[in-house]
Amino acid sequence: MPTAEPTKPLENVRNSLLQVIPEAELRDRDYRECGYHLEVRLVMRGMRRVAREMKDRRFFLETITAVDFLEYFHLIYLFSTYNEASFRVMARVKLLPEVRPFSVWDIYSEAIWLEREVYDFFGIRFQVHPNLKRIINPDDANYFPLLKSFGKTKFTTDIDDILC
Amino acid sequence: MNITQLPYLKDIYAFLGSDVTAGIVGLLIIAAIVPLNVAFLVLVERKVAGHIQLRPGPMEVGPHGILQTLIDAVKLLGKEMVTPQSTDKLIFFLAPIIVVAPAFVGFVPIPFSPMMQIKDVNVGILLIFAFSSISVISILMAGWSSNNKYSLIGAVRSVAQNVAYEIPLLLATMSILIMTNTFKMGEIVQAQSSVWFIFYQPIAAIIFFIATTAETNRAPFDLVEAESELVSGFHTEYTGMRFSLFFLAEYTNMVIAAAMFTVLFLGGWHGPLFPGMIWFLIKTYFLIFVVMWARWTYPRIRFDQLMNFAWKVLIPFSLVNLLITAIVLKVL
Amino acid sequence: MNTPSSAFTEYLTEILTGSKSLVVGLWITLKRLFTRIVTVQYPRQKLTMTPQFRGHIEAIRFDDTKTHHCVACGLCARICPSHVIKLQGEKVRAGALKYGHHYYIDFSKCSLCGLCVDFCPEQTLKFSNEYELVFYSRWDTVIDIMDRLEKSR
Amino acid sequence: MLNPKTIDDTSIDQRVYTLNLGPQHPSTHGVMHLLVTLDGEVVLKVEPVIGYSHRGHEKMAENRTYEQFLPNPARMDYLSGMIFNHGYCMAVEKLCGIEVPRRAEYIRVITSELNRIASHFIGAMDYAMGLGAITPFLWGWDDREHILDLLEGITGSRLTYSYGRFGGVRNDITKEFYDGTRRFIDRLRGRFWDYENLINQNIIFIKRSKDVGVITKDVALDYGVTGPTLRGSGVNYDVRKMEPYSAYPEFNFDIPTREEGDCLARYQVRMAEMEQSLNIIEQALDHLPPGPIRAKVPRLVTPPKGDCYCAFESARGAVGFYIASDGSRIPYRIKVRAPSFSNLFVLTEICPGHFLADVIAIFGSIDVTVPEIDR
Repeated sequence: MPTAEPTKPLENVRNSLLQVIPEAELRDRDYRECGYHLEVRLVMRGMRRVAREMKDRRFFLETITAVDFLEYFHLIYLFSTYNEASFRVMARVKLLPEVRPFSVWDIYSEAIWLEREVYDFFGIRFQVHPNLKRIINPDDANYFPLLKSFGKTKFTTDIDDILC
Repeated sequence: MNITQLPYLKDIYAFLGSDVTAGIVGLLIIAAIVPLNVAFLVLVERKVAGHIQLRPGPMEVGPHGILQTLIDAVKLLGKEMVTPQSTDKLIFFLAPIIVVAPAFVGFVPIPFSPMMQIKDVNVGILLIFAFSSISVISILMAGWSSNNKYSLIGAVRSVAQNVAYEIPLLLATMSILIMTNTFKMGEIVQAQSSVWFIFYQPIAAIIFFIATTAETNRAPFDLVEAESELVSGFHTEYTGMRFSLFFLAEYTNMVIAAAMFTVLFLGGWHGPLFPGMIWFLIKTYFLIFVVMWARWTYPRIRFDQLMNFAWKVLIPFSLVNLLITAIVLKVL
Repeated sequence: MNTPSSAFTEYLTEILTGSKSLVVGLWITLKRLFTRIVTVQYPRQKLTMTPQFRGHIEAIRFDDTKTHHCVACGLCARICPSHVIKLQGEKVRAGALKYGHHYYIDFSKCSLCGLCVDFCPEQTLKFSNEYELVFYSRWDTVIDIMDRLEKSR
Repeated sequence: MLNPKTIDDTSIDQRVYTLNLGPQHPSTHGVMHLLVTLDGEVVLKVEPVIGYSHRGHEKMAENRTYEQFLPNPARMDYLSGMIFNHGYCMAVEKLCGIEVPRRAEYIRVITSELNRIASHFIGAMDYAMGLGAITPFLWGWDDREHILDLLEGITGSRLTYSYGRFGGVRNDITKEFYDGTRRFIDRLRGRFWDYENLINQNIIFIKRSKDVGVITKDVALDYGVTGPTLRGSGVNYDVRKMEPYSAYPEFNFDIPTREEGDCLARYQVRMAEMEQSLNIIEQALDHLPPGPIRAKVPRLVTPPKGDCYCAFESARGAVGFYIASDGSRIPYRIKVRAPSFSNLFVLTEICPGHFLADVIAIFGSIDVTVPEIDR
């Protein structure tokens, strides 16, 4: 059974990412268990440098999403590639609620709408975004539906509860 | 005492035999038959569409749904005629009237058989062309007065399309006219008693057919009401009987176009066995069937391609055709 | 390739191939015009439902007890994603299992996922083959399937 | 194609107008709203407005167990419900480490591919209808009907199947399904000639589609385009090949690609993919292994703490389920990467300069489903 296990490209990406953002914490992940190969952990900033590096390496931005942990967010960027040696890189940015992350819309045009969606559901306001307004919820909505504080949902406060 | 010798009765007879009477009676007959004919054609269209698309079409009202369009007409008559607030009320009101009137007049010079003709006007062909051009104005009026962007786009398209396609239409007709030297439709048919003109003028016939399809806004040239882009085109805002008047005009124009094609190219009433009237109707309805068949086969053409087709293909070909016809006629 | 003559040939070829494609298209639709229609004239003709068809749920009558086996455990009500199941049962005698008396399902909100059928420990639920479900009121869509079972007797 | 940048800026304010295509419009596939800025019939700007059919699936997921979320994925992309269901089950199985029996994997592949054909029928024929050819659309429905009948025979439902279960599938396939699928494959292979000649060779169709809405590779990368829309631009990216999942590595199939990147290429890719799907189904039916159809899985799955991303290929592109679990029976967060969402916004890049009629064509050729975008 052919596996989607990367060999050389993973090393290259890891090395160049380490050069670009030395403060990042890089972790190899088991693809079969969690579906991505490399996890880049960042705190508050650095997503633009990651995005720039991934764009240069011809990765496409699969999605941007967030997970609410009440005291902070995880802003998640997923990059994948069209090439034969397909593998997936996840950039996970820890974000305090009041912090405004930088938009990557000028690197990936798709991010304009993905970031609008993240804003729409989590209230994360991106800086220098050209058109940061509601996209799916009503324009006059005063709530952010995917926050754990909205509606009746359970929440986890433990930091490593979800991340093994 | 012979009643016919009464002096005033003579006048009455003269009056009854005159053109005026023939015109009035003919128009009354037209006014009675045309809506029924349209109802029939709509049914045929729906049946053709249905069977091409592997479904039976209307089946509920009457056996095989033959009363469906009559019921639809009754329904449309009973509907409220909504005039949206921001329309230009007068023009909005006038447009459906103006679209129907010329369609009716178009029947006047058409020879259904040697006897069945209201008036063999000596400019018969020109009369039909002249009146059919009026429908463009009414479409523009409808589109403009509706104060709806879709309607306006449809109306503007309609004008450009009609202007472009009248030229090859007239040029193709011209090829016939220089062969017959007459505008009278009856005489054109007489001239085809031995050989139909479609065999002399196949290219002109094709051009005429395409151009009339475009003139009557039928698919694949139905950009005016292209429902996948313009919702319903120029009659988006029309409801009830006003809407059905546009419908009536569309189908009546189709009948006139097919009848003209029959007169010009298919030898009118000529044909073996059956009386002339039957032959004329067979030919006309067959052409209408072809138009419907094409509608359910082809995608819609795009606006710039429509214009390119008229100016780059149809007009050059019809010009060349006319030239060749003129030269051949001169040489022979 | 850009000489006038070749451009003219191209122009003519395009017209010819185009016309041919149009004629072929007409031929294909003409063939279909005379093939059999495939639609079913619904109120007069009806299709037979497959045995797997998922209508609303129904209680199965078993031969041994001549009735259903519902013990009113409420597992189906808890697993239902739309919370449309309400059921009631009581113990016939002390120490025995409960017996389901009423089993209401609001069919208008059911998403037909089949989880209740899967989760039923007594396997006394199945899908009905009924598809002509028309009601005058929203409240009519609340069906008591035990009642239906009684009536179907 | 006209270049909107050449239009004189001074007069433009008086000439441009906006047109609301939708949310109620015959060819916007549901409640999609395109705000089009036009100069005459030339498009200057397109802005998709979405959210009309938002139902909050992602929030719903945080309120119910993994099983209870099973009916939801099919309702996101209603045209490829089976594939979404398959993908969601795969994601949870990945999270829990459940091993699926081979027979179940084969059945999932067969049903998913049948569903893909059905979806491509809608996609391709709806594009033809956007161009005004209504007849092929209804013929496509006729062929699709056979697929729905087949799937109804084993799943009991026609659109939102809810057929997959964690660790397998609900029902085993029947003899009727097996024979019916064989017959359907033969029948459909015979029908491609008609579609090819009625639509693909038609001069009007070609004129309407060729060089319309060209998506280059760079634009595709920029917008994260996937699926047939991407493969029409000459990139042979298909999750089924790139990250083989389920039983796909055991089958022999090609990824059809076209280099042109226009509407015609996307249409051709869809039609070619249908043939490839038939190949996959045929191979799967030939080598259908015996055995159980469902692994031994507890009634309510309880995944360990952790997260996983599971990518799979729906009829519209690469879908991904990102599931974060806190070790309970209820997911902490489920994020769906919807391919239509990414594909849709390419419109803003490629539409300007085309005619109004082309917007409909491009929109149809990208083949989005609105509920998937809004979720």
